[in-house]
Parts: sequence; C-alpha cells; structure tokens
Amino acid sequence: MASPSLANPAPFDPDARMPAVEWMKRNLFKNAFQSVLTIIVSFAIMSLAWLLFRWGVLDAVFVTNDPQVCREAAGACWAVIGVKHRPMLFGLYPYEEHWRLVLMIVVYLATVVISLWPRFWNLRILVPLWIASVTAITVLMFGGVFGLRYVPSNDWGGLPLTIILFTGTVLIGMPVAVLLALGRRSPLPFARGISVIFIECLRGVPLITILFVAVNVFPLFLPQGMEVNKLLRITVGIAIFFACYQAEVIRGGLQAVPRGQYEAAASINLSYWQTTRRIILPQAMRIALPSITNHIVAAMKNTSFVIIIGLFDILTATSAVMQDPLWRRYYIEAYLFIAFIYLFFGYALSRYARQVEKWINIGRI
Amino acid sequence: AESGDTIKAIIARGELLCGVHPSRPGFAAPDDKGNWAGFEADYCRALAAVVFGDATKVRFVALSSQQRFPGIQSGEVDVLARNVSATMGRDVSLGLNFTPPIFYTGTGFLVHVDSGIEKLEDLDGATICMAPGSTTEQNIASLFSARGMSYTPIVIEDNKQLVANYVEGRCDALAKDKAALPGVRAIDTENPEEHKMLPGIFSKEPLAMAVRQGDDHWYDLVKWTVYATFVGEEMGVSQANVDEMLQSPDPDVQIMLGVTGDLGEKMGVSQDWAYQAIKQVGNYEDIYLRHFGPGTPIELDRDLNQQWVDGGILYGFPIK
Amino acid sequence: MAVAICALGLFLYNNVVDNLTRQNIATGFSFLGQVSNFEIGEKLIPYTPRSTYLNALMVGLVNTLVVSAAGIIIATVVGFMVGIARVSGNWMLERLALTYVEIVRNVPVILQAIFWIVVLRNLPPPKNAFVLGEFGFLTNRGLYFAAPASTPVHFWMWLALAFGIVACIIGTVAARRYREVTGRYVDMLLPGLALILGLPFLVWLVAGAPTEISYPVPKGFNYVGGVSISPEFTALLIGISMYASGFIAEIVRSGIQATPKGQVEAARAIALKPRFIMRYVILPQAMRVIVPPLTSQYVSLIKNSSIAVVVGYPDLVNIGNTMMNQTGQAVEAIAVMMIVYLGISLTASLVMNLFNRFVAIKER
Amino acid sequence: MTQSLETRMLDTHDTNDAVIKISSLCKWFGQFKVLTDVDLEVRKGERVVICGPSGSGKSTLIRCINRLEEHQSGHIWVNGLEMTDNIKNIEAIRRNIGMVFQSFNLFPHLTVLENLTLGPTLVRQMKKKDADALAMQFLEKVCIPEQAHKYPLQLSGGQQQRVAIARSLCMEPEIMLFDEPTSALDPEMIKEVLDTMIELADSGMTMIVVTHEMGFARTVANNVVLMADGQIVETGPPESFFGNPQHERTRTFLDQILKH
Amino acid sequence: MTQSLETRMLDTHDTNDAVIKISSLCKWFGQFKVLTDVDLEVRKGERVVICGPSGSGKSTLIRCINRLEEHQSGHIWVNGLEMTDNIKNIEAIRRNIGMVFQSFNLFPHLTVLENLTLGPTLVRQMKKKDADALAMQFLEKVCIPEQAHKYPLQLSGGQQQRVAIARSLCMEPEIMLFDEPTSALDPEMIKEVLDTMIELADSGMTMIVVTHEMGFARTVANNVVLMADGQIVETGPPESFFGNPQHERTRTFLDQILKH
Ligand SMILES: Nc1ncnc2c1ncn2[C@@H]1O[C@H](COP(=O)(O)OP(=O)(O)OP(=O)(O)O)[C@@H](O)[C@H]1O
Ligand SMILES: Nc1ncnc2c1ncn2[C@@H]1O[C@H](COP(=O)(O)OP(=O)(O)OP(=O)(O)O)[C@@H](O)[C@H]1O
Ligand SMILES: [Mg+2]
Ligand SMILES: [Mg+2]
Repeated sequence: MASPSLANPAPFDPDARMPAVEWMKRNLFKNAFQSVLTIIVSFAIMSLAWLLFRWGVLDAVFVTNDPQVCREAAGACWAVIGVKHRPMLFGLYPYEEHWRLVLMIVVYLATVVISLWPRFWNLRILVPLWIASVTAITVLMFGGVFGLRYVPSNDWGGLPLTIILFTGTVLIGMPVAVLLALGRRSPLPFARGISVIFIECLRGVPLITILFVAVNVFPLFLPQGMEVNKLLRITVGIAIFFACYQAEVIRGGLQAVPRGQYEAAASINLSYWQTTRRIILPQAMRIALPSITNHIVAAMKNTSFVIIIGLFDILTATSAVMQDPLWRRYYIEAYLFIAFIYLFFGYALSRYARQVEKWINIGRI
Repeated sequence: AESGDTIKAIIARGELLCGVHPSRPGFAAPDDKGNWAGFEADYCRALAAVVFGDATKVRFVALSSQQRFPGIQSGEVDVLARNVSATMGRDVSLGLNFTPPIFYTGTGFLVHVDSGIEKLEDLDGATICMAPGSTTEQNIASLFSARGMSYTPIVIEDNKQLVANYVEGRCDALAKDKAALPGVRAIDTENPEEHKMLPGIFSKEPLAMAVRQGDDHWYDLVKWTVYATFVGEEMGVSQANVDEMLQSPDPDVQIMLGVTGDLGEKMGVSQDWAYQAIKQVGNYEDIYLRHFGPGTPIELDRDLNQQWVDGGILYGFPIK
Repeated sequence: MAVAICALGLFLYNNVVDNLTRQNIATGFSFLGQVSNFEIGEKLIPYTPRSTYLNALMVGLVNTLVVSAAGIIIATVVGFMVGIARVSGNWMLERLALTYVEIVRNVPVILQAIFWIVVLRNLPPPKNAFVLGEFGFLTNRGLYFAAPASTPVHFWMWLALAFGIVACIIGTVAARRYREVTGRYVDMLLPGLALILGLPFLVWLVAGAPTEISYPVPKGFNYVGGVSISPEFTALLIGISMYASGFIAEIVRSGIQATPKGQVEAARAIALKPRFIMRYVILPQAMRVIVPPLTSQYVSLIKNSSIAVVVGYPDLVNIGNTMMNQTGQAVEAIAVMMIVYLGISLTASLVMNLFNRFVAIKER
Repeated sequence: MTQSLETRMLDTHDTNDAVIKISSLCKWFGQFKVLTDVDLEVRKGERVVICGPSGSGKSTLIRCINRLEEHQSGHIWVNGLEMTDNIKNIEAIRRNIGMVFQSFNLFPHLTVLENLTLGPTLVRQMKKKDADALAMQFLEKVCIPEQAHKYPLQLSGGQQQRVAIARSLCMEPEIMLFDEPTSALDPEMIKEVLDTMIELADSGMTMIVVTHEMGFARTVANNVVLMADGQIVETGPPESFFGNPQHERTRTFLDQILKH
Repeated sequence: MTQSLETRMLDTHDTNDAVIKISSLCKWFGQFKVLTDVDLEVRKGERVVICGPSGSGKSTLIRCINRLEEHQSGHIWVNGLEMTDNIKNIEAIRRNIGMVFQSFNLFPHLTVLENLTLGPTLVRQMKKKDADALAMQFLEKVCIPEQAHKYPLQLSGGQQQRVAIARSLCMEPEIMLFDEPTSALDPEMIKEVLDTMIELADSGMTMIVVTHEMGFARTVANNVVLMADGQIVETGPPESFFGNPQHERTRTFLDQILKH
C-alpha cells in the first residue's frame, strides 16, 4: 500500500514537459519496491499480450464464409463476425431495411454527442433537438410513412433496441428517481412511507422477476381486451427498477446539500418547488454525479432482459444467432465483439462523466 | 374463452401469433436475414395458410423456457410450437390442449468413446450435462433412481454452452433429445469418431403444439392442420405436385384439397385450407426434409417420424 | 379519497379473478409439497429426486447464499485493493487498476461468467490433472483437495466457530462502550482471535483430536474423498465478484478522496507512515462514505448470482426455473423467488445499516 | 430585568413606527431553552447591533424574525403583521426582510447575476430584462459589477459576501438582517464588507446586525444589544453602551472582545 | 532586497544555533510562482510571527518546512538535516516539528485521547499506558483533561484547537508551526488558544506562527516577518516592526489590520 496521492502536489512543471527518462524515474522507478513492482507487472502484461496476439492475430482467420476454414486454424475465427454481424447487430428487423437502423444509430449518436456538449446546454436548443431526433428515430424505426415499410416494435432488435431501451430507461427512470428521492425526504409521512416501501421492495428483488410481473401479472389487473404495448411495459419495468437505485443515490446528494442553501432560498422567499428545482436539485445531482453515472453504466446492461418478451437486444441476439450449429463453436469471438461494444459505450460514458466532474470542480458549469 | 373466439381474434388482428423457441436451429431460429426458419416455424406458417390462405401472416413470438406456459395461458400467443413434450401433467394442470405430436423423439446419451461407457448402467456416478426445464431432467432422474444409480447433473440452458461443456470434457455424457445428438457429434466435436451414442431411446418425448383449453374450434383447426400434413404425405400430395393433384380423381384427395365437400367451411375457414397449407408450406415430408433432410446442417434419420405405412408412428386421421 | 382507493382495489381484484378463471390456471402453493423428481448437481443439504419441491428450493437457496457470501468477501477484498491502488501514487498500478475497473464494470456480468467457465473448462481432464502433491488435483471437473475426514465433530467445530465470531463481535462492541464510558481501553484483538480460533480448537481437543485426513483419489469418473469446488461455482463466483469489485473499487476511491485533505496533512505532520495513514486515518473516515453505496453493491451482487443458470450452477433461480417448467406454475414460482430475494436483500441491508451506525462519526 | 428594559424602550421611541416588535419571545430546542422572554423593538431606519458570547442565542433570535426558526411562545410583529403559522403572513413578512448569512450561502451553481435575479424573477415576477438591470444596479452599489458573470466560488470571500448582500437587496426589502457577516472573512476583506454595510446604513436602511466588530457598532448603530444565555442583558446607544455599561456581564464581555 | 535582510539576520544571530535555516527557497504551483527566493533563519527558542496579506505565501512557506509541500529550488535545513526527497530525512524532520492548522484537523473518528496517542504509539512506539499518561499530561497543560474521552466534534472550536496543540506536543517536538491557529474561532475562544500559545512560548518552545493577532505578536514574538507576493518584505523585532516600519508595504498592511 503506497502513499495516497491525494495530497501530492502537482508536479513541478515550469517549462513544458518532463523528459521521458525523468518521468519514468519519478513514476515507475521511484524506489526499489516500485521498480520490482514495475518490472513484474510489465512482464506479466507483456506475456499475456503476446498470447492474445498470437491467438487473435497471428493464427486467426479474418475473412471466410466457410466454417471449415476456421476449424483448421489454431487461432480466433473473426470471420464469424463478418458472417453474422447483421443479425447480431440488428436482430429480427427486416433485412432490406437495415439501412434505416444504421441511420437511426447515426442520428442517435449525433444527438447524444451534441447534448453532451456544455455549449449546447440550453433548453431552447436541446428540446427541439430531442423532439426532432426522437421523431426521426420513430419514423425510421416504425416506418409506415414516406413509403417506408411498417415495422412493428415486436420486430425490433439488436443494437437499436438496446439503445432505445437504455435511453428509455434513463429518460423515464431519472424523473421517477428524483420524485422518489424527494418523496423519501418529504415531510409528509404518507409520501415518505410510499417511497420507502416502493424503493426497498423493488430494490430487493431481481430485475427479471419484476419484468416477469410486468409481463405476466400486470395484464391480469387490466380489464379483458385492454392491452399496453409490451415494449413499453418492459421499458417502464426496467426504468422503475433503475429509478429505485438511482433514487437512493440522489437522496444521498440531497442530504449533502448544505442547510444554508435551503435557508438562503427561504430568505428570498422561494417556494418549496422553486427551491427544489432551482437550488437544491442542481446541486444534489452534481454531488451525486459519480454514483449516478455508475448506475447509468449498469443500466446499459439491464437491457438484455427483454428476451422475456421475445425481443432480441444485442446480447440475446448474439446468443441466439450463435446457436447456428455451423458457427456455434466460435461464440467466444462473437461474445468478445459484443463485449467490446459494451465496453466502448460504457467507457465513453464513464470518461465523459469524469470530464463533467472536472468541469464542475473548476467551476466551469 | 368462448369457442371460436381465438379464430375471430386472429382474423381481426390480421396475423397469427405463434410461440416458438428463441433459437433452436432446425426447429425454430431466425436465419442470418432475420427470417424465422425451422420445422416448428413452418407449422406456424401452415396454420397461417389455413386461416388466411397466406403463410406469411404469422408473427413469431420467441418465448424463453420460463415464459412459454404463461405466454400461451395469458393469450400472448395463439398457439405454442415450442419444443413442448406433451405430458398428462401439463395437459390437465396448465389449462392446455395438445395437438397430435409432430415430432417424436426421446432422450439419448452421447459419450466419449475412450470413457469405456457402453450402456446406461455404466453411467453410474457419471456427470451428465442436460438442458433445464425440459422433461429430460425428470426422465433421467426416474431412469437412474429406478436402477438405483447416482449421477451429477450439470444443467445449462444455453445450448451452445451445453454442447461445449460436454465436448470439452466437463461431462461424461450429454443427455439430449436423441434427434439432436448426431448433429452435435458431426459438427461440434473435433473428431466425431471419439464420440458415440448409447444404443436405445430412454424416454418418450412427443413434441406437440399446444393451444389453450376451452376453444374447441381453434383446437380442431390446429389438429386438422397437423393431420393434413400427415395425410398429404401419405396420399402423395406434396408442395411440388399439389396443383396437379387438384385434378386427381381420388375422392379422398378431392375432399382434402377442397375440390369437393364442405369440410373447410364447417371448420370455419376457406374451402381450400389444406391446399393452401400444402401449397405454401408443404406436407410433412416436405417440411421434414427442408430442415432435417440430407444436406442440412442437422441431418436426422426419420426413424419414428415416418408415416405408419412406412413403419413409423405418424398416423393422420382420415380427412373425410 | 379512501373510497376511490377501495373502488380501485375492488376493480383490480375483479379483473384478476376474472382473468385467472378465464385462463384455467391452477393457483396455490400446494405444488411445493409434491415430489420434485429431478436431481441437483451441487447440494449442501440432503436432497434426492424423491424430495419435495420445497426441499429443492432450500438446496437452491443455500447454494445462492454460499456463492453470494463468498462473492461478497472476494468482491470486498479485491474492490478495496483496486480502489486503493487507484490512488496509490504508483503510475503503473494506477493505470492497471483503472483498466481493470473499466473492463470489469463495463462488460455484462453474464459474459464475464461465461468467460470464466470457458477458461475453467479448458483445464486438463481428470486423467491428466494438474497434481498439487498428494493434496490436490486441478481439473476441468473442479478443484479437489485433501481435508480432514468428515466426523460429527466438525459440526460442533463449526458451531464453536460461529459462537466465537458472535462472542467476538459482542466483545468488541462491549469494549467500545466500556471505553466510551470509563475511558479505559481494552484491546480486543487477542481475546477476539482466541475466541474465534480457540473455541473450535478446544472442541477438537475435547473430541479426542481426530487427525484422519481424507485424500481425493481417482475413482470411477471423478475423484472421491477430500473436498471439491466445481468449475460452475468458481466461474459464477469469479464473475459476480469481479463485476462487483469494479464498482466497489470506485466507491472506495471516492470514499478515500472524500476524506478531507487536512486529515492526511495532520497525519503527516505527526510523522505517521503512509500505511498507517491509510489504516488509521483515511479508511476509518472513508468508511462512512463507503458503507451506504457498498450495501447497494452487496444487494446487487446477491441478485446477480441469479445468472447462475448460464453457467449451470444450481442456485435458487436455476432450480426455480426447473420447478416452474415442470409444474407450469410460473406466477407462484416467481412469487416465491421474489419473497426469498427480498428477504435476503432486506437482511443484508439491515446488517449493513447496523454496521453503518457502528462506523458513523460521533457528533454533538 | 427585561421588563425594565422594555419600559425604557417604550419611553424613548414612539411605538407606532416600530417595524419590528418582539415581545416575550421564548424558544426551545428540544429540552434546551435558547431564548427566554426576549423583548425588542426596531423602528424604521434604526440600526441595531446585537453582540454577546457564543451560544447566547443571537443567531436564533434574528432567524426567528424571518421564520427560519419557529418560536414557541411570545409574539413577533413585522410591519404590524404577526408572524404565525399562516403561510401567507410568513411570505409577506419574508418579502420585506433580507438576510445575509455568515457563510454567504450563495448558490454555487448559478452565476452571480443569476443568484441576484432568481428572487426577482421567480418571486416578484419581474421580467428577465428588468431583473438584470436591477441586479446590475445593486452590483454597482456593492462595487463589483465586473464580476456579474463569474461563479461564486471564483470570487474572494469579501466579494462573495458583497454579492450576498446585493442578492438580498434585489428583493428590495425594508429591513436587512445580518448574522456575523464578516466573521468568515480574512482581515483585509472584512473592511470591504463593512464599508458596504456602512454605505447601506447611510442610505437609511433598517438593519439588525449580529457582529463582534465593535468599531462598526460604534460608527453606525443607534442601539447596541448584549445577549447572554438567551436573554437581553443590556441595550442602549453606543456611547453609553461602550462608555458606561450598566451591567457587570457587559463589562466582562467588552473586556474580552476589546483586549486583543 | 532579500539579500540585505539575509545579511542582517546573519549579523545579529549566530548561525550555528539556527534550528531552521531556509535559503533562496522557490516554489511553483504549476506555472504560478508562490515563493521567490525566501531566506529565513530561526534559532533555538526563538519565536517568529509571520504576517502578510492573503495569498502572499505564508502558509506555503511553513508547509514547506515540514514538507507538506515540496519545494523546487533552494534549501531547507532543520537541525542541520537537509530536507530532500529522502523519506528517512523527511520523517526524522517531521518528528521534530509539530504543526497546528487553522481548521484543527483533528481525527473525527477517534476520541481526544486516541487523537493524542496515535502518534506516540505508532511513530514513537511508546507503550499504550505511557502514551496515555503523556497525553493526559498535555491535556492538563492545555486545561481540558476532562474532555479526554469525548469525540472532537463534541467540543467547542477553542477546545478543539487546544486538543490539536496538545496532539502536536505529544510528539515532543523541538519546533512548533502554527498556521493561523485562531482565525476559525469565535472571539471569546481566540483568547483561550492564544493563552495556551503564550504559555507554550514562555516555556521556551521554538515557534513559527502565522497570524493576524498583532497583540499576540507584540507580546511574544522575537521577530516579526511580513510577506507579500511570495517574498519576505520586512523582518524585525516587534518594537521596530510596529513602531517604525521600514517599508511602505508594511505600513499599508499594518494600517488595514489595525484600523478596526
Ligand atoms: N438546531 C439546533 N438544535 C439544537 N440546539 C441548537 C440548534 N441551533 C442552535 N442550538 C443551540 O442554541 C444555542 C444558541 O445558538 P445560536 O446559534 O443562536 O447562538 P449565537 O449567539 O448565534 O452563537 P455564535 O456567536 O456562536 O453564532 C446554542 O447553545 C446552540 O448550541
Ligand atoms: N495547491 C495549490 N495549487 C495551486 N495554487 C495554490 C495551491 N495552494 C496555494 N496556492 C496559491 O498560492 C498562493 C499562496 O497561498 P498561501 O496559502 O500560501 O497564502 P497565505 O499567505 O497563507 O494566504 P491566507 O492568509 O489566505 O492563508 C495563493 O495565491 C494560492 O492561491
Ligand atoms: Mg451565531
Ligand atoms: Mg494561509
């Protein structure tokens, strides 16, 4: 256990950068213990990297349509991704219409990237932007207008479905989470009681059982003949589960807002909702940001539970596609591909969150 | 449900909802273009052809093993064609009705040759890989306890994992529907010669379609669609020759194809229902060969799944 | 208001009854008493296919508890180590820890469990096992190792151990109270250890000190004797605990960084060594930031153990699924699972809340 | 003792133009009695400085005046309106009272300008443009118009406190309460803030100030009040308060404060 | 300018009994130069008060002395031992230097007694019993032995600061550094702490104190140092420093500090 770096002063850096040797001396070979550590760790990393390289590159098959070719190779069979990537990425969506999904992903990513930019944090930009892109995405996904073929939500799948579920979870879940968190701190015993029971009960059970209830038990409560879209039901189920976790995180943030802020707001006569919305929540969210991100990253992986209503998100689609007897030996490569996609999005998200933390710390936002 | 409700609902909806396995190549699985393919999927299509005269008016609903019975019970699907073994327990306690089986199979064991296992009794104390939720689990338990033997089950839902577990030596034996074992041996093992199937079938697994109890109309329709595929093969009416067969002088063929008689109308669908099913999907042989015949990844012997006249146990009731 | 709620309740109830009768679904929990007629691979309590479904569920519950408990311990240890490494000041270690965290928490836990089962399955088969002296064998069937031959004494030793741990906890709390009241400090380290280790040892001595060891020997398809750990258990355990450890590492890091800078400086100013600073100043204070989110992670980990079904470990959900498929009583089976998980989770939060009160800082 | 003080105040001032009138105010925190029978009157334009040892209830008293704390017995009138549970009354009273805290309590996520305009736009329903203009006017008054677009944490303590004062002024209150406004500041910054407050006093604002800055008290106060143990011990104009304290407690307190 | 001061100090004191010697110390925070060529000597038993405007580098300077900050050029010797990267040296030096912070920095999770005994037991490897006895002795010295079993947050600010002083003393250092030890305190508590410090000074402890309490400086300092913009501007015994400051900067600074 080396010394904590919390209080380490910023490195002395009066004129630009340190020479590489100096840097290594400071960071890698500070003393005997650290040097040994550095050497052992680098050796381990290097041998592992070599093994992976041999399997994944040297001995691997990259392109082929014939499983037999893969069978004869010693390394990875990346060809499986070439053969299967479309059903993996797009699920059961009609094959000829896959271009719409590509377009949808592009629109989505563009929207997200724009919204993550502090420069555009302005409701007058963001609201029209999201309305436009949600409309565009709805049109692309459903079709039925502009000569696009109609595709019902039961046929959606793959990455677009994962994205929609994830976004839906966050967009529905965050407001619910905020309400639950406020409810749990409410002075009204009724609101507090309901929130506590709701949060504790839903957090305590596996998500799959909640979804099972949403799918199988919920309809029992409806009069015969009435139906609620299954995808919507499941999204709400996942979102509420997510909200219960997030509510606790936000509650932590709320508790950390200094009492003085409430008093200052009271002294300029703001009402409860004005105080909450303008003063307390923005600060609470900032304080809780790292944990909020944690849960958002985790929520991304909850989408695979849609299989319970027979929809194939990217993970389930891959698992299903890889049942193909001709190619199923190479499921590891396919899973690695999917893992990489998750890793990419998850990592981007947490990197971004860290950047936001930094912006907050230097008072930029 | 009232008798006839289901058909009305299907027609009003414009499509048939058919519950299938999420991914069981050969029986039901999306192909690389996202179209459902497989033996059971084709039976769903045949039903659509009977109801609508259009085999494409079917929506496949993938049901996980937990979800399959609630799925049919709650009306999420109209019919279940999802690798369900018909048993009395399921019939009487789940509110289901089973059609005549469309595929007969039973539990078989695949073992490593060098393990020296020759017969069931040699498996005493072995580790056995099997899928959950199927009747296989129960069958093996009965099989072993009847002989006073013990075993360790490894229960894995995902088929490719299950197979890999056996192939990589985690288990001494793979217990699976016998029909599926040759495929595993041929495709998944490095050297097929190192694996063999134990002789014999160790349980009865009649795979049948299921509908909700209480709608006899709909049950009849599903049942007779199945028989039509049987009878079609028996009488030599296939997808390839069904149009010529319309001219057949054989009165039985004429009745089946709706050239004469009014059985279709009595059942509540169009007169040419069987014609449509065979024309658009095929008779039993057509369907079977399409998915399990020579040249498919899963080549299966027809074995029990032959017409009674050929020595199998498929026995379509007369369509008269 | 009350009338409206009652009316709504009645309306919903009617719908349910109506819908259930329409679907001809059998309801009730009587099936739990039926004979299960399936075998379970790993069981820590007696069970045969002749036992009831309730019995089968108990086996699953025990398995879930075992893997969760082990998972919590490993995730905590690894999480704390990685979290501390994240602020260790060693560049290499920090990067490595960061990479670990990012990979481990961004890849779905299911994929991680599959990864580990694949790795473990590729160990050699029993006939050319890695041999660890005569004491153990490492194979793709699991790890087999020697252990004291089972005698009834073991039961009493476990009991003594549990008793010792409880006594130690009570002692520590009492010592703390005593100190707060009288100011006198009682060091509970040695008495505690003596209680925890000494009691079982005493039982062992009293029982005549049985020393027989049972070695695993190849027989039939596997090894018999000794103790074994299956690859399914191990893969699930590594999968869920590594996944959780990534999140825990971040919690620990933020806890450490939330400790005011002044605390570290004050500790340095009295010339404390870095490891003492971590142990006596930073961690105890970080704990109060760490414990509440840690509780959430523990609860998540317990629930994540329900992915057991993908690697074939017979946990509660895996067995529940089988039961559901055999009886078809899905709603009831799910209800049972929900209640059991809720019970486990609430117990876990309760324990952690008590612990939280223990680490909380005394204010005026 | 408090009775006699009360009488004295009634003698010297006309009761009718009292903007704040407190009579036999008591307050408990749980079992602990923080304020005991406090009586106080503040007339329009008057500047009252409250001092006293730590824990004597100074903050609690002025926090009762705008209902940041609830009192349990006694009465408080502001502009003739009694402070009760009635939410309408509380709002009407708070609208007339500005408060400046020891720890500034600026909203860290809003810019200085946003801090200032929040109240006017949300509570007084002013237009954004007017609110901005008003805010700039008060920022100029406290001499930091150039900081309008910074965030509070980017300012020095003295600047932050002046923003806090400006924020209260933007509500255009009749009365300002200050709770140790300079005690969290560095010596050099204290001066900036005191200067601002003196200017405010000169413009005729009614002010109640809790502070230990005796120089300030001497310069601007009409009345100095000493509190101890939840009671008002002595009250009087600065000359007599500092020059000729009546009570022993006042003398020991002034001794300690003025020594170093 | 600093050169001349250095020379003057060398003239008046014998270099050999300097326990702290700082020569041409420079320190940067990133691009920002906080300390420029600081030279300072402190002899055994000497009491130096450092004052100066906020941000002038006072804290940074004394934090360099026990290596809470790393300096980038120049030298610091403590008892003849030079402060380098060598961890052994740093620990040896820190053991000789006690430090008291503005915000006390007591360990909130430990009782007062545990706060005091942590260093002695872990660093000086004393027996628990001896450490307890030592701690009680210093608690008596700062007049709060009865608080030994409370937790820090249960004490008043003045009491907390006295515990912090006692904690440093428990390491039996030769030199004590104080960084604005009273500026987070209420006026009445300031006195308690200053009294403790004066007592400590009387017992002959070598002390460097950053403070704005000019009364204290007058009473106990041998030398007063004014810092501005990272440099030492003026240094001298209190009589001449306050009575007859040499530099314009000193005069304006003293003006502001002493005015109110
Ligand atoms: N919320 C509270 N709950 C319980 N006791 C409180 C609370 N707030 C204040 N007190 C107690 O009430 C008494 C008076 O507090 P108050 O803050 O009014 O004193 P003060 O005169 O402003 O002191 P200072 O000069 O330290 O600010 C103190 O003893 C304090 O401990
Ligand atoms: N860790 C740091 N990183 C960057 N700049 C710093 C850091 N610490 C201090 N500074 C800057 O260095 C300068 C000197 O700081 P220092 O704390 O030594 O001043 P000071 O004289 O003690 O002031 P004060 O009286 O306000 O305590 C200030 O401008 C401050 O902003
Ligand atoms: Mg106060
Ligand atoms: Mg400072």
